Amino acid sequence: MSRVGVFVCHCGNNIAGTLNVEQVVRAAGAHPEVSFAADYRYMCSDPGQELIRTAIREHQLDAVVVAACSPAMHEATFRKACAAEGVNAYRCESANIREQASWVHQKQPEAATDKASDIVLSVVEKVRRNASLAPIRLPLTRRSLVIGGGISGLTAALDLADAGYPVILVERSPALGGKMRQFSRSYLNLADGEQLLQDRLSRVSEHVQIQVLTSAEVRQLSGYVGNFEARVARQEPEGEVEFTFEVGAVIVATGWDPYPLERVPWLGGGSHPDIVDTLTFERMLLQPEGLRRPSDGRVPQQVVFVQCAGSRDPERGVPYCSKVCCMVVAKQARAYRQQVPQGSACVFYTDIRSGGKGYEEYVQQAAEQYGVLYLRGEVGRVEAVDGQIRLQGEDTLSGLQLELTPDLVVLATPLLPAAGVQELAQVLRISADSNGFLSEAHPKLRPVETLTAGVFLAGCSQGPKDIPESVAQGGAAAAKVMQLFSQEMLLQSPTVAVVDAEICSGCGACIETCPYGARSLSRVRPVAVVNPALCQACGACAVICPNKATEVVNWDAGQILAMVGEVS
Amino acid sequence: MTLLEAVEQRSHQDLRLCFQCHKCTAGCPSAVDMLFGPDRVIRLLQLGEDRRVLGSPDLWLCAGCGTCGARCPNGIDMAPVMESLRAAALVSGTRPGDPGALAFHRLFLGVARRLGRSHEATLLILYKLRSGNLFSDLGSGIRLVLKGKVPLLPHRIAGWREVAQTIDAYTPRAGEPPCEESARSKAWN
Amino acid sequence: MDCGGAGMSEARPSALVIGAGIAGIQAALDIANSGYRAVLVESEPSIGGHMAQLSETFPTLDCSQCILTPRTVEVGHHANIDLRTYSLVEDIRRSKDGSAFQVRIRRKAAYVDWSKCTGCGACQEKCPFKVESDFERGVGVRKVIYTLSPQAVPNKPVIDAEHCRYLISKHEIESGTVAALTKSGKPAEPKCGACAKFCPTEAIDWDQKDTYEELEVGAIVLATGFDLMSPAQLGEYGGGQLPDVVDGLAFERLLAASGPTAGRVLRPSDGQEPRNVVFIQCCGSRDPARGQPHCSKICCMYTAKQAILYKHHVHGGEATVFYIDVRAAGKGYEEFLQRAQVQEQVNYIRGKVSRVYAENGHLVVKGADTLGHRSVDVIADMVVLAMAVQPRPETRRLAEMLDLAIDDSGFLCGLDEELAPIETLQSGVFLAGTVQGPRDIPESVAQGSAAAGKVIQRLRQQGGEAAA
Amino acid sequence: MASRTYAYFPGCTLRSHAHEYERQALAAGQALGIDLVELPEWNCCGATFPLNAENVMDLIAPARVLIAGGKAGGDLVTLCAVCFHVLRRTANFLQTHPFALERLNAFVEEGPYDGQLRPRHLLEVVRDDLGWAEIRQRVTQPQAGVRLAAYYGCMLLRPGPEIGLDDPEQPSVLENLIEAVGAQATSFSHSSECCGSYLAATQPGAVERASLRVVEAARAGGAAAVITACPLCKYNLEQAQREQPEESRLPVAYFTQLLTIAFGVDAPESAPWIVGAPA
Repeated sequence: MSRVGVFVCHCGNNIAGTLNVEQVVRAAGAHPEVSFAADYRYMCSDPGQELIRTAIREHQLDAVVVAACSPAMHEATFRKACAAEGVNAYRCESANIREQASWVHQKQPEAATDKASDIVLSVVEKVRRNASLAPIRLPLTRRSLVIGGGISGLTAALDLADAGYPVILVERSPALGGKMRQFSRSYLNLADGEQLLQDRLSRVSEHVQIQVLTSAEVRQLSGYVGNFEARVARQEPEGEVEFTFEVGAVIVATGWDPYPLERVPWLGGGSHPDIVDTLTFERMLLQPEGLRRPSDGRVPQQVVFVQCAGSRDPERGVPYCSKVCCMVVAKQARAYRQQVPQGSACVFYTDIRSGGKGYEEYVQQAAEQYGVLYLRGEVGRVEAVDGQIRLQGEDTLSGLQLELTPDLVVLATPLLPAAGVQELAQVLRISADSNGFLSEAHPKLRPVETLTAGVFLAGCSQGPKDIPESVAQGGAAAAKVMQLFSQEMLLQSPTVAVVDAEICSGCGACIETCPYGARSLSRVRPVAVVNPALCQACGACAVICPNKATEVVNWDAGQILAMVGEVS
Repeated sequence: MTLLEAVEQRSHQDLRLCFQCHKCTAGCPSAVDMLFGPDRVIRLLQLGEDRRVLGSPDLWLCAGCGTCGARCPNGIDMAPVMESLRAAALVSGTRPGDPGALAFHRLFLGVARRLGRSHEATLLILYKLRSGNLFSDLGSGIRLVLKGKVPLLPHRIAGWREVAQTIDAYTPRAGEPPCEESARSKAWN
Repeated sequence: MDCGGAGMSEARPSALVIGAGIAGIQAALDIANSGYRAVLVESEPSIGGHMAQLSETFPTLDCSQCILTPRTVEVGHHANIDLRTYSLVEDIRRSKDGSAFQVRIRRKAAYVDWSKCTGCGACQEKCPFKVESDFERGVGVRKVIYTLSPQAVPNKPVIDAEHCRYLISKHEIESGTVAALTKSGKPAEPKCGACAKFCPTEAIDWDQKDTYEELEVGAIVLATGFDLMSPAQLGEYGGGQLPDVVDGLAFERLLAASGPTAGRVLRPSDGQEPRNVVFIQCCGSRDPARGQPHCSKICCMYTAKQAILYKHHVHGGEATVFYIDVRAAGKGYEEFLQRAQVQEQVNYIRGKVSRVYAENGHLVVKGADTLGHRSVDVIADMVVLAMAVQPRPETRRLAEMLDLAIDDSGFLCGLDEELAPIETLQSGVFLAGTVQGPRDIPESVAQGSAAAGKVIQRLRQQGGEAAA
Repeated sequence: MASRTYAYFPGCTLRSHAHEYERQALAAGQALGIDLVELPEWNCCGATFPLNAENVMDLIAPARVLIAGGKAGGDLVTLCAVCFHVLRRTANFLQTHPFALERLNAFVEEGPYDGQLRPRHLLEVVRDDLGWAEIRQRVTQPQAGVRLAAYYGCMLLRPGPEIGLDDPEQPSVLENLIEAVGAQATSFSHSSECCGSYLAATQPGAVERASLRVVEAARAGGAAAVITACPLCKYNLEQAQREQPEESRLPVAYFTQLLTIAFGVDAPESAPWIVGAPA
């Protein structure tokens, strides 16, 4: 006989606004093994937790069900509260009556109440059969792998190395520095990208804790958080050489690649040498002899910049905003006016997105002090006719139709995810969004984590970003790794699959079916064994096993049948 | 010097700061009667469409109430801008968007001549001409002035000789480009 | 990652985190989870910052409280975090060798003994006086003894001395403004005291004074966040005069399930559901003449979100947004904006509003459409002003104390705003979140973590081993 | 009651169209112990502030008034909102542009002008030197139940930082004055919208539309009359209504009339808001 406590949360109006909380409490209280049932406005609040703890003491509870939100939210909160009163954390379960009852059945309060009662009672049936468990403790390797040697990867590597943790820095191209290396200058710093990176580059190359592999790619990643094994292939004159590293964490900072000019044909991309993208224009601004246009080496007297050249264009280009172009163009137009004071620069834009520190002021200066003319409107067409560029556009603010014959057109084309990042994502078992950028664990609160423990993101691999954001993300990813490495042992949930070696026939069906590679045949005898660090408790093995030799701890068949029995 | 630059210099307003938010036009009491509205006047100046600006009735519709300047996020007051544009329209000989306004100004000039240059009113009248504004307490137009019903002249006044002598030098002449007009000006410290 | 922290030791190296909004919380948690001690100071009675006021978050429309409370609860129970709420950093001095900081913290008198208080809430229930709540941005009230929200961490109330009947009359008697003896000759007693009468643990402490604490830390994270500019500064929109003209945070409270209207959008003047809401962007932002020169960065997205949520709350309601440029730069943001404009049919009008005034029980919004080249007068039931994000007043004081650079708007400057945005001119002092400039939640969180990384680096270099 | 003495600049309009304004102001001033001493020698203020001032000629008319005011000593007070606007802006300009002041002084005979005068409007004197409590004390005929619209127009308010008479977006001085004499200030959305100003001469149509919007907004607020401090505003608002039958026009009165009637100087039946107001 267990002594179960049931605690029903109102979640303000989220739950109590739809269903009858008292009725759920009464239904739970009627269960013979429920010794105590109560409700409260916010169970996750301090008084809510205190209510649980007091009830455990006063009613000698040995298991707890909190009927509230999804366990993804507050399971940890309630388990900690229980553990503080001596109830094993794994004898505390969340019954999700918010997402699964009140929110989805707002129009049927009575049915929602019945459903919530069923959910609570089925979880009571489960929890009274839950075993008391202790977390699995795993060792870890305090070395990390940083993929990508651009500004965010360099920052992450240096932060980790400065904290005393060794780093393997892998860069696909022959040199470190990433895209920033090609910049003529940044928004606020006058020096070119090469100079701006100099300090970081020399520190990385000299740092005793950093091993750099350029012209190298990550081919395979096996293992799990704290205990990965990475295979890295490096191109050398003699051919490909493969290295294997044991690392505890991975930071993906693969950055971005430019959009091919040929993919914006309506803007003349690829049709004329004087129609270039912003990255090319960066290099042109750095020419030692001064700015010259590619076709004939003359100094361009009229330069037209076209923003959103493929961005914010789901039909012809990409649906997303590339974020950096407004500032890149403002910077380039200013630089052009500085180099060619008699020349004219105009910018076609849809919205000027100068959201960043000092950015608004920077763009206003471009218009005011540098005389850059901003035209709000889309460019209909850019084409080369008899070697002359013709541009048709509109200034929607004045209603004027404009036909220009510029010397040079600079297209602010979209930022694309780095080539090959999809394949890398598969290797790392992380996901990417429909645009090919890597997915973070939560868009608000876990921006540099992925859903794969031990793998982190930084910079443009996750989406277009400017330099300060990329730097901050590099630092944040490094901090996450430091946090991981500061643990003496890794603690892992013990609710994983186990094998009853007496029954297992070693058929291997579960090994085939396990999506996490967590199962293998024992080297000692022909039975399946589970690597608990990899097991995600999905239960696929339990379903496939012909002998019912495998089960997930605290999710065994008896428990599930009891839960179903309670509901039906 | 472009018209934009000339106007900026004369009015001490930085028109290149305008990002076309339209707040001026949204609050302008005369905008309903205007062809463009203050924001597009700036836009057209930015784009070098000088003739369209100088020929528009908008210049003559600005009452100088300062609502735009009070609310503009970039601190641009259109009242002095419109005043510079009126002066520019007059001296450039552009056909004003409101011919009645020009006639009114000419008529006043005639009044001034008739009254005699040394007369104190000359200063006042020329002054009004230059500003392009008229004090309409004169009743519904010039008729009252001509009938002499409204005393334009102040009471008990001392000599204005030194004033009268200098008037000529500062009277705008038709056909003179506005930029030269302002080149003659001196920036106040 | 579960870090079953050991007991606290004073000798363990520690860091000071000033400001317990999401950036400060993230920094403190990352420091604490790496085994170092974090002293988290917050001037409000409880933690969470502005995120605790939000209804839902863009672009996923996650409930803000729901994703925030796991963090606040973790902070409240973390063995490595010393929480100092209702407290201010009074002074910071660097030690002679430069490696550490001497910090003086003042805890404001709360008139409640938190060690006795169980957070039962009886005092708040019994307190007979209500005042306008800053947390509810003027669209809701609170009692004079209050917590910011039912999920507050810590969930201990404070007494607002300025409005407390008992404290006011106690002060009057003590200062002699009121006779010490009553007409019947008895000593005069302060009035009310309902909270003390009903407190089951006798936690009300009328004689509580501000208390001071000195401590030494090895690093400092500044995360003092932002304020919204007051709508009263924009007289042309009737800010501060017209009750149905509110700022963005006030509208968040009206949308929030935990807000004063329990998530129903009701206009403040008469409690009616507004059928037509106008949102005005760049209120005080991008306005060097009368507001702030900078772009506040977050308004475009939260306005799109608020317009969507409003349309979800009020079926058939009309939402109109006046904007200059829509700045939807961030992952999934452009798509979210498209959703607002196309699927949710929010009217976007490019042009700024000149004036808002009341007429016949409605609000007249005098706007303009720069694309259609016409003036637009919208008759609205409610107007929401996206007021400028600006630094909090204490930021300047801290900057002076620590000799840090500030920009024209009053935000703190990074060592290099592009390449070293987290570090400052002072070694051991780091920035996180909106103290440096307007930014959204994921950016603030990333900065909080990055600042924590710098702190951990520094504490490790100083040779302090983290607790296991 | 202690008497206060101020130098007083009437301006042309008060000697033509708006002599009633002057009479009321002097009478109310007497009742309040305000002695307005007319400048011995004065000329027109120039009637517009030159927005593109390029030489001292443009400023000479108002500058002469300032010089005369300086000689008279003490504060210089005006009534006409236009004169006030021109004089205060000229004074500001000369104060902040020493070079212009120098040139001006080299030019005029009766100078020099020290650039320090700050011309004031009578409303400021009433509000700042006397205060509303004193006004309330003087009231013998409280205007209880009378609903009045406070109308500022442009000249008294804008440009806000230069004029500095009141908050340019949410002014209160006229409302306070209305309340001080016991009347009620109505909610008036157009209290600081422009009436069309001196465009009356060249753009009568535009002015009429602008002025009618102001009148209609005052009517919508339930006002029995519009209270103003500007002869030009009064003229425009009245002109705009001239086609309407006399009994349905909304009267426009100077704030000084409110004082003379409330103080019992003028007969109550002379008040346009009682005579002309709808019941």
